[in-house]
Formats: sequence, C-alpha cells, structure tokens
Amino acid sequence: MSTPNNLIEKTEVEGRKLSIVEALREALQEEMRRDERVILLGEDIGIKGGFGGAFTVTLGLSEEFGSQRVLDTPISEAGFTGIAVGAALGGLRPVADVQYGDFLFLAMDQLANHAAKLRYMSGGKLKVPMVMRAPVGATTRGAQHGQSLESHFMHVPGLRVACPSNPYDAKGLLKTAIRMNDPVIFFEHKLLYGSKGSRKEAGGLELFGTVPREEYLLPFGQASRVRQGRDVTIVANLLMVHKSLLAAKTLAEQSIEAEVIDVRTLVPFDWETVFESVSRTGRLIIVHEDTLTGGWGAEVAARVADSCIGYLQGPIRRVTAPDTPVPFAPVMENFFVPSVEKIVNAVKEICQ
Amino acid sequence: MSTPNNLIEKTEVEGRKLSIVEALREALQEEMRRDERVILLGEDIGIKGGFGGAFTVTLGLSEEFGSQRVLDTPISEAGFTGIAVGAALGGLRPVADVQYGDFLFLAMDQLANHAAKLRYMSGGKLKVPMVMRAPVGATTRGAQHGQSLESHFMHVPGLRVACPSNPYDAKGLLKTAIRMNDPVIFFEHKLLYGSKGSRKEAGGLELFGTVPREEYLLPFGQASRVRQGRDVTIVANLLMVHKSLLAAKTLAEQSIEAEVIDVRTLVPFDWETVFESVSRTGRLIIVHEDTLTGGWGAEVAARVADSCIGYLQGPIRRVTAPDTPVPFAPVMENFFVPSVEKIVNAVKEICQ
Amino acid sequence: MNQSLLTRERRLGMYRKMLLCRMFEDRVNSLFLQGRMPGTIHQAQGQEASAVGVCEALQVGDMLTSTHRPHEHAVARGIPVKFLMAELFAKSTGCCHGKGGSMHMGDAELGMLPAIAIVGGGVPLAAGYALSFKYLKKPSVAACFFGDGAVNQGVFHETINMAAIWDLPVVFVCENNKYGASTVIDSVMKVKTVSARASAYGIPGKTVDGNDVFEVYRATLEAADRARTGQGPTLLELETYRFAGHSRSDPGHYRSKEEVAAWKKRDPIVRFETDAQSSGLLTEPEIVDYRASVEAELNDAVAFAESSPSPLAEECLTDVYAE
Amino acid sequence: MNQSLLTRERRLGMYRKMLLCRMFEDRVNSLFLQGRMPGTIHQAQGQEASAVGVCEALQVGDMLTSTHRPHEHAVARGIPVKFLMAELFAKSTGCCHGKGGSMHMGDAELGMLPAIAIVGGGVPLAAGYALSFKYLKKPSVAACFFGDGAVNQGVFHETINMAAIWDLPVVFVCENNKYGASTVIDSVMKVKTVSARASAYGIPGKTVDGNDVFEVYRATLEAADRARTGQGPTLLELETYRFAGHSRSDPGHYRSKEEVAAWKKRDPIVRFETDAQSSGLLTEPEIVDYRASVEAELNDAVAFAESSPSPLAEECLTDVYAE
Ligand SMILES: Cc1ncc(C[n+]2csc(CCOP(=O)(O)OP(=O)(O)O)c2C)c(N)n1
Ligand SMILES: Cc1ncc(C[n+]2csc(CCOP(=O)(O)OP(=O)(O)O)c2C)c(N)n1
Ligand SMILES: [Mg+2]
Ligand SMILES: [Mg+2]
Repeated sequence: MSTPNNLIEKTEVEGRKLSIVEALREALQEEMRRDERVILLGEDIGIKGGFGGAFTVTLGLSEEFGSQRVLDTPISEAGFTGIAVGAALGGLRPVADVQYGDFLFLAMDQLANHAAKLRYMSGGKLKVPMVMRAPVGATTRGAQHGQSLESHFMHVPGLRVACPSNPYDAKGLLKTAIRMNDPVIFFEHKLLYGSKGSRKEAGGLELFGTVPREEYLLPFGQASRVRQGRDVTIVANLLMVHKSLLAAKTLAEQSIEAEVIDVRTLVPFDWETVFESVSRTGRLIIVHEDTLTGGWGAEVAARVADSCIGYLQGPIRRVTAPDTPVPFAPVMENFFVPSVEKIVNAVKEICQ
Repeated sequence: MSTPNNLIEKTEVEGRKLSIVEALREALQEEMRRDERVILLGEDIGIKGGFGGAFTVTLGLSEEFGSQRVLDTPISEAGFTGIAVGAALGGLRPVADVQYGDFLFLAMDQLANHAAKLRYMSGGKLKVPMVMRAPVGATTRGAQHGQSLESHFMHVPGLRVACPSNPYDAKGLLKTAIRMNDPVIFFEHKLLYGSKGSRKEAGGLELFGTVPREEYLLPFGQASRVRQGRDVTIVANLLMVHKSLLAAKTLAEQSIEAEVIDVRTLVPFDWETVFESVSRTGRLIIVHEDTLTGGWGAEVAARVADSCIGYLQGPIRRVTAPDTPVPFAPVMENFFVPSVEKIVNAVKEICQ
Repeated sequence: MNQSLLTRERRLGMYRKMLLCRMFEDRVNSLFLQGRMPGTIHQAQGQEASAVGVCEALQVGDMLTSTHRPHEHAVARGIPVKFLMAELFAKSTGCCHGKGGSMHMGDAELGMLPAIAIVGGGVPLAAGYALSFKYLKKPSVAACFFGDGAVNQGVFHETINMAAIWDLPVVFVCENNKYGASTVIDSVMKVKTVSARASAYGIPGKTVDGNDVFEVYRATLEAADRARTGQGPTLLELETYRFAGHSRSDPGHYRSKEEVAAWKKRDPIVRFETDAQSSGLLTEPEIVDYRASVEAELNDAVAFAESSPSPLAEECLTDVYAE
Repeated sequence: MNQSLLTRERRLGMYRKMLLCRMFEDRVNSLFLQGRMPGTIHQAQGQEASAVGVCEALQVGDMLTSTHRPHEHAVARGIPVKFLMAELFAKSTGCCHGKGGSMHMGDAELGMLPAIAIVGGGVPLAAGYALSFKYLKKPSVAACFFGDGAVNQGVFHETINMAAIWDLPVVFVCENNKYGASTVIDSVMKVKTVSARASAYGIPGKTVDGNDVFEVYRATLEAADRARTGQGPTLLELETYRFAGHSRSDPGHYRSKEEVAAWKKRDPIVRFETDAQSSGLLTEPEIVDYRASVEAELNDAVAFAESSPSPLAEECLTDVYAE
C-alpha cells in the first residue's frame, strides 16, 4: 500500500515491515508488559501447540504471560464477554476476542445492553475498559463466517468502534483501545491480516506496512487521508481502503483525481475531515464491505446531506455489499464484495 | 389520530374503534382460526390468571386455542427463538415475542445468523415463516427496557421489518406477516398499545383507531401518506408518526404545509413514495425514536441523497433520540424522545 | 444455625435490616400508588431473610450483583436509603443520579453493582468481578443474586461453567420464589431444585430455607469461605416467596390464595420476632422502638429525596463515555 | 449389541456407508490439497461409526441437524455424494446450489438441514423441528449432532431444558471427540462426561463407545424410540476422535502422538472389518470390492461436480427472500 497513514504522520514513519497480525501482537505484548491489568480472553488463544486464536494474533503470548493472563475459554461467547465486562468493572483491562465477527451476535446482549450502558446507568460512576476484537470479511467460508458487522456497533451508544486498514494503524489504535476507559469493538479484516504459515489467507492485497520501532499511540476519531485528490472523495474502511486506492489509480489514468479517506474509527467518527474533503471535491462515494441498507455508509451520506448539501455537485453514492448474506461460491462472493471496478464505475457515474 | 391510513384506503375504512392491543389480538386470533399451523411462543403469554404477555396482547388466546398453541416458555430468549426458527422450517408458522424489544439482543444470533440466512444458505430450498414481535419505546423504565431497535434489523438481509403506528395498520400488517414465508420482526410501540386495566401505559397519544369488521390484509412495502403538504416531507414511524402530525398542525398555523409519511414497514421500504414526495417538497426531515447514528433515518437520507439530490432545496435533517442509552428520570427521558417542538424547529430551520 | 455464635448486636442488626427492607418496600409501594414515583417497581416483601442473610455474610470489598427486583438487596447491602429513595424519585442525588431508576439500583463504591434488569444478565458480571479479585489477589468474593427464572438463561449456564473451571470466588445465589413473573417454576424446569443443577458443573449446590435469616447467613458464609480460600463457586438456592405481585401492575391471580397465605405464615420478619421474643432477644416494646426508628429513617430518606433537585434535561447527554 | 438382530444386508450396508464417509473425506482432502476446492474444510475421519450408527437409526421423515463438521453426517444420511461434492466445488448442482459450502452442507428434503456452523446454533433448530413433529402429530424425530465444544454454549442449555419440559421428540447427540478446535474438553468442563449434564434437565443421558457402529445404532434407536413414543428427549454422548486436524490448516500439535496412535487403534472401520472377518460377515476380497465400488461412486461424484456449471455471479442476489 502506498500511503498507509495520515499524510502528516507518514513522512515520520520509519521502522520495520510488519503484517497486521504482527502489529496487533506487538500491541498486545507491549500493553501487557506495561500494565499488569491487561489480560486476554478467548477461544484457543493460548493453548500449547495451538493456533494463537483463529488468526495467530496471540501466538506466543501465553508463553510470555502465562495462562492467568491469556485465558482460554470454553465456547461461550456471551458468558466470556460478560465476564470480560465484569472484570473491567473490577479493575482489569480485558481484551477478549471472537474467532469470527459473526459470533458477536451471540454476545450482543452483553455488549449492547451491559458493556455499553453500565457507565450511563450508574450515573457516570462506572467505567468499562475492555476491548472486543473481531475478524470480519468474506473469505469463501459462507454465510456464517464472513459478515462485516461494524455498522451494528456504530449504532450502539456507549461503544467505541475501530476498523484499521494497515499495520501502523492497527497497532496504534489497539494500544489506544486498551488504554481507553470505554468498551471498544475492534474490527480486523481477515484478508489484511498477513498471517503466515498454515493460517495464511489467500486473496489479500498489500499485507505489510511500516511500523516504527518506538512506541506510539494513535488517537480515535482521526481519519486518515491516504490519497489527495480534487475531483471526488472516497470514504472507506478496512479492505475497502485498499480497493479504493486501486480504483483511484485507475481513475487517475482517466484524469479523475480521487481523494481517499480511511475512516480508521467509526466511533468517534472524524466528520470534519470528511466534510472538509467533500466541500472541496463536491462529490462523495462511500465504500464498505458491510451490506448496503443500514450500513455505516448511510450515516456518512446522511451527515453530508445535512452539513454539506450546498457543496454537493452530484448524488452521494455507496459501493457496498448487496443486501444478501455472504454466498459461498467464489464467483458469487466476488460479486458480493465491492470490486475495484465497481468503485471506478460509481465514481465515473457521479462525475459525469 | 386524524388520518391513520393510506389516503386511498382511508375513505373505505369503516368499523369499530380498537386499540393496537385489540387489533393485534384480533389479528392473532383470526390467523390462528384460519390456519392450524400458527402457534405462539413467549414468556407469560398464556398463563391462567396471568398477563397475556407483557402488554396483554395474547390475553384470552390460550383459553381459545389451548396450551399446545400458546406455548409459555422459560426465560430463554435465544432458545425459544431458535425453536421458533426450527418449527417454522418444520412447517409451522410461529409467532414468538419478547417482553421488551431490548431482549432481542439475546436472540440476535438466532435471528441474524439463522432465521435470516437459512433460506440463502440452502440455495433457496428452505423458508422460515415466523414472526418475532417486540415492544419498543421509552417509558421511564431505564436503559434496558426502552430501546427502539428497528434499525439493527433493517440492517440484516433476510429479515423483514414492520413498525405500525395505528390499529388498522397493526392488524393488517400482522396478518400479512403471519402469512409471509420470510422471518418478520414486528415492532410495536408501548405508548401506542392502548392497553387497558392494570397494564395501561401513561403518555400515549391517540390510542384508538378504526378497524374494519371485515377481514383485510395490508401489504408490506407500502408507506402511508398520513398528511399531504407541499413544503416539506416528514418521514416517521411508530410513535413519531403521531408527533409528526402534531408538529405538522403547528407548522400549518405558521403557513408551512408538511407532508407526513408513515413508513409502516422498513423492509421492504417504500422508496418511491418518499422519493415522489421529496421531489415535490424539496425538503426532508426524518423522525425516529431510535438513536441517531446508524439509525434507519440515515438510510432514508442516503437514498434520497443518491436518488433525489437534484430536487433538494435544503439539508436533510433527522430528529431522533440522541446517541445515548435511555435515561430513567422523566425529565431526561423527555429530552431523549424527540418532541413535537424539536420536529417543528427542525422543519423551520431547513425551510428558511 | 447456632445463633449464639453471633453477638446480640449482630442479631439485632440483622433484624433491623430486615425491618428496613420491608418498611422501605412498603413505603415505596404507597409512594408509588400515590403517583409520586415514575416508572415501574418490582417489590420483594417476603424476601428479607434472603437479602439480609446473604449481605450479612459479605465484607467490605466484596461485590454484590442484583436483578430487576433489587430494592431489598440494596438496603441490605447498606446503601443509605436516602440515596435509594432519591433514585426512585428520579433525583440527581440518587445512587445513579437519576439515570438508573428502580431496576438499576446500586452503587459499586458501596459494594453493589447497579442492578441488571435483563434476566440472567448480571450473572457473568459477578463472575467477571470474581475473576478480577482472583487475578488481583484480593481476598474478596462476588455474590450474585438472581431469580428462579434466570436459571434457564444460557448465560447462567455458560458463566457457572467458567466459574467452576477457573475456581472463581463467586457465590451464585438463586432466590427461588417459585415464580418468574406469572410462570411457576415447575412448568419451566423438570428437576425439583435449582441446586440440583450444580452437579452439571462439578460444584456444590445447596437448597436452604430462604426465610430463615440465620440459615441463609450460615450457608452464604460457608460458600463465601470456600470462594475466599480458592475452592471456587457454590450454587445456593434460597427458598422464599414474594408477597406482592411481580410488578406494580400485577394482582397475582396466577397464585392461589392458599399458597400466598401459607407463605405469609412463614413471613421471615414475623418469624424472627416470634423467635426473638421467646428466646428473650427482643421484647414487644423494643420491636415498637425498632419500627419507629426505621420509620424515622425512611421519613428522612423521603424528605431528602423530595427536596433534592431533579437532573437537568441535558444531563441525558452525559456519562455515555468516560473520555 | 447383538448384531444378529440386524440382517446381513443391513450390517453390510452400514459398513459400506462408513467406507463411503471415510473415502469421501479422504478424497475431499486430496482435492483440497490440490487447490481444487475453495474455502475451508473440517474433516471427520475417525468418526464414521458415530455418523452411520446414528443415521441408521433414523427414518424417512426424521430430520438431522449438523455442525461445521458435517460431511460424514451428510453422507451417512444418504444425500447422494455427487450433490455434496458439487457443493464443495461451489457448483450450482450442489446441495445448496453453491451458496452454502462445506460448513452448510445438507438438504432438508433429504432429511438433513443445511449444517449450522455457529457452534451450538443448530441445537434449538432441531428442537424446533421436534416441536413441529409433535404438534403436527407426525411420528418423526429430530436428531441433533453437536460437538463436545457446543455443550458450554448457552443455547444448548436453554434448548435441552425446553425439550425436556415439553417432551419433544429429539435426540441430542454429542460427538465427544475430546477437543473443540485445540481445546481439550477437561479444560473447559469439570464433570467427567457430557451425559452427566442430562440430570440437570431431568432427562436420560448416556455415554456410548462412539467408534462401535452397532453400539451407536442401538443407543440411538432406543433414544429415538423414546422420542417417538412421547417420552421426550435423550442426551447421547458418543466417545470418538477425529484423526485429522480441526480444519484444513491445523497440524494438531496440541495432541500427543501417543494419544492419536491409541485412537487410531480404535479406528471404527478397521474394527468393523476385523470383527466382520472373524465372524464371517466379510472376506478380504469382498473388502477390496467394497472399496472399489465406493471409489467408483466417488469418481462419478467428482466427475459430476467438475462438469457441473458454476452459478452466475448475479445469483448472489437471489434466494434472500421467499417472496
Ligand atoms: C431477558 C429477560 N427476559 C424477560 C424479562 C422480563 N421479566 C422481568 S422479571 C421476569 C421474571 C423473572 O423471574 P425471576 O428470575 O424468578 O425473578 P423474580 O421476579 O421472581 O424475582 C421477567 C420475565 C427480562 N427482564 N429479561
Ligand atoms: C459460536 C462459535 N464459536 C466459535 C466457533 C469457531 N469454531 C469452529 S469449530 C470450533 C470447535 C468446535 O468444537 P466441537 O464442538 O467439539 O466440534 P468438533 O470440531 O470437535 O467437531 C470452534 C471454536 C464457531 N464456529 N462458532
Ligand atoms: Mg422468581
Ligand atoms: Mg470436539
């Protein structure tokens, strides 16, 4: 990926090439070394001879931190999520994970009715400093292992939501998430992991990014303009940031200069960056792999249609998965996941 | 309420004044008489000397249909929802209910990962004809008993979503929902029930509406223009239809003629009616009690900003609950729930 | 249990707490009927021995979790009744600043998490606290109240299993009052006791007379001791009964008059008073004095609540995020 | 069990089905390694006696539900292997028209619901089918496969409880292969057997040698009979082992070589062949013939799948709603 980070930061970034998996693992490791209260909970995350979670993120951590801090749970998503909430209330900083984001629905009551609301219900006396990590994205595993669920959690007041697209952001945001005093749902895209070995996923794009050796944190609520352009604004997250950049390249060959904004976090959302960009370009495309109706792109469109209506020179269009479950057959899945071509076409349509 | 139904139908409506509770009960009763496969599942719905569900909708039905058809369940929302899904696959037409919509989060996996996807996963071989009823709305019961959750379900492909605002629609839509071969989430607003006796809720608006004696069905996907106007389009659902009508009355005194559209069903959504209206009025306000960010109003704004951008004469504004949990204290809850005044002000702002 | 193991003061303290629970509920009921309180209420008259017996076995630093029926738990845990009353009046001096209400009563700083009104939803929170205690090597336990209705919730099952495999310092306390709303327990469970389910998780389970405050105390103390000494969780079942309906609007027609009458005969407060009088712990005039003192405390609480300011409407917007 | 109660044909039929299961999995494995199949696979080599023993006890009209590891269940239930193979090849002739894939194999018209890949998620669906059978007075039962990992899911608990109180005609079949992914069962459950949990619901529970196809058949038949005659559900635990890793990418380093070797000695197919040869049911040349015939069936299935058309990309948009 050419410009993984906020333009301003980018020039400063020097370091090693890491995958997102490695970046996340480093974030966990650093925070666990720094703060004893950080513990991990999840299925198959710390087992000897095991996987390090479904996508190897926690590999090796139980060796360093022991099984009291890397807690292998039964397959009990609602229960261990609730236990994470209680442990956070009790002063720990749990980082839990589900093996596939689709399983968040099992823990929805604990996340939406408890984690998100306890601070409020208590009149501000409590805090719930926990992170729930969740891999999303379609990878030919069918309807129950491929959803992108971030929009649901953007719609639950009390939760924060992150969705990094590259190793630099992933590390910086996860470290911030762990130190936050609010519950964070942290989405990771399977095709961006860059997992190695037997857990490797095919089909990813540029999987390695530069991550500084020095410690750093990234704030929530700061989008990243990963490409500058004057003709159209493309807002995207996760894998779609990369597809949008590829689309922008193609468009540039046709003399359309697209600005690409990686939202990085959905809650809080960096509205200013989007508004500023749209007020310059006058045109907006939103791209996400989550399904169309009620997806987070609708919120972006709605905010722009409220705050920037006077600047708009064309319709706001969304390029997203259609309103269907995730199909298994690759030929259908490729149709389901927004393609570079679809992004290019959408831009060309609204630029006419 | 002055104009509860689609204008065309309205003139034809003759019948009795019923509350929504009575209308829903009639719908259940008629469908259960008509079709042996219709059964009910829920907590406290059929117990002798009991409540008839949390809001009396099923009162008396177990006497007529027996405990094999009105199944009182344990407090096991995920389990009985899944059993309803299985029973629907097995040829029955279950109507399940949760006592408060907030508890849908407990059954989210069964609804979103199973009910919504089984037809698709099977390549179209299966159907899941079930209804899940869910009361929504804030009624001074605090954060875990007052949410409006319809937007979450609008975002799950495979589900249908209804949200009637009056007895006529409630009955007609519930009968249609029961006969549908897709899973339907059926939202009812507590303050519109018009329950009598000890289960009465304070604070409702006009609670009775005319319901024909003759059988009728209402199709999904057909919004209702409950007030005609040339200056601005207000799109609302459930309780907010009534508040929007009151706002329209006030606005009319100030020479602003608002058109009010009751969406009736969110999936499928009657986009044409909204687009046609906005193309005439040039201005759009969306009103819902569900919270702002990621609420269904965002989808309406997004679709209009895509399809009707050329007609818009002002920003699209949403009047919704803020992004907070539901507070307990009435003074805060009144602030949380969109008021007539806030609707009036929003309209006036965008009409300037 | 052998009451003489407890000091006279301790026993009288338990008595006064039971009285405070009962009279708090009765006062709330009449305030509610007068329309002076918003929302709904779930009252616990009849369950005082359970609330007080459990809380008496807890220490400072322990954490209690509760349900939609939390008033007596909060009183028994020692949260000053004025803060509870103010919460019911939706005032900003309430224990949750008016944001919680009846179903979310509690104050974690005073040892009780704001109650959880999703049936079963508080169970994993208690286990999570217990995990934090164990991890931080605190000598504390979490005690988790829930009703007979909650034991058919999935998260109950998941949590007890995890508490068992991790030997968490938590006491699971089922207040079996025979009904979940209008649903009698026999119709939703085939086994005869809730405690029988403990064996599915390899932990001890015990059924206790929940209307005998000393029995409840003893059983809880034993379970809390097990927990504190690293021996893991216990499932306690306290057999009790609520005298009132399920919530303010419920006349309770699904229960027979005979059944209610039989349980009224086992009223934990009357029982205490009778026993205490015959054993010489209390005299009739002392009982009158106790009632007067509780009455006065409740008068103060109501006065405090009524004279407290309401929150501002805009406070709806605060306390969503910590930062 | 007394095998002589079964006809020779029946016993040989069970043998051939086990062979078909095993060789189907082996073939899929090699196709997968050749990169000819998309997605992931969870294979069940070693669990043939469980799949076949259970399905043999089912009748036309009964419904089977399955898990993320459904291949052998589908083969054993009698869904023609060509439709299964085509589904794995993502072809429109697949049992789910290419929309399901490995983890959602099945065909309700042929008695097996598309498999459910959310661990535990299929359990209430089976009970729901059972409810429909009971309600419609059909003489059918639902049989529900799930793994040892699923018994710590909340919905397992909720469903068994409801099936128990309503006497639903369902057989809950836990294939206890000792591991849920890399997690050994002893680390996530304190009780020694899964069947011990049945007592928490007041239903019978039974642990059976899951690698003995006749034992499995007998136990399932008994449970199915109970269900069919209105006596309610049973929890069966079949002790077995998967020879392969959890999924295609798992080398299984969390299991000792000794453990794997010990279980390989209990290979249900080798065991059947050995017994059958000593009892005179089968001869060595017959075994060779059986294998050849299964091989041919699989060749046909692969040919069918490979020559079948792919779905169109736009078919992504169909089958979301029934109307
Ligand atoms: C998950 C959930 N389902 C349903 C309800 C509605 N409800 C509130 S209390 C109650 C009965 C609870 O019974 P039990 O657990 O025995 O407690 P009790 O009321 O007897 O104290 C029900 C069904 C709820 N609050 N949460
Ligand atoms: C709810 C849920 N959590 C986690 C997973 C990921 N996962 C798939 S299979 C599996 C292990 C299942 O073990 P078990 O139930 O014993 O079945 P087995 O694989 O042994 O056949 C896990 C954790 C899942 N599919 N669903
Ligand atoms: Mg109860
Ligand atoms: Mg297993």
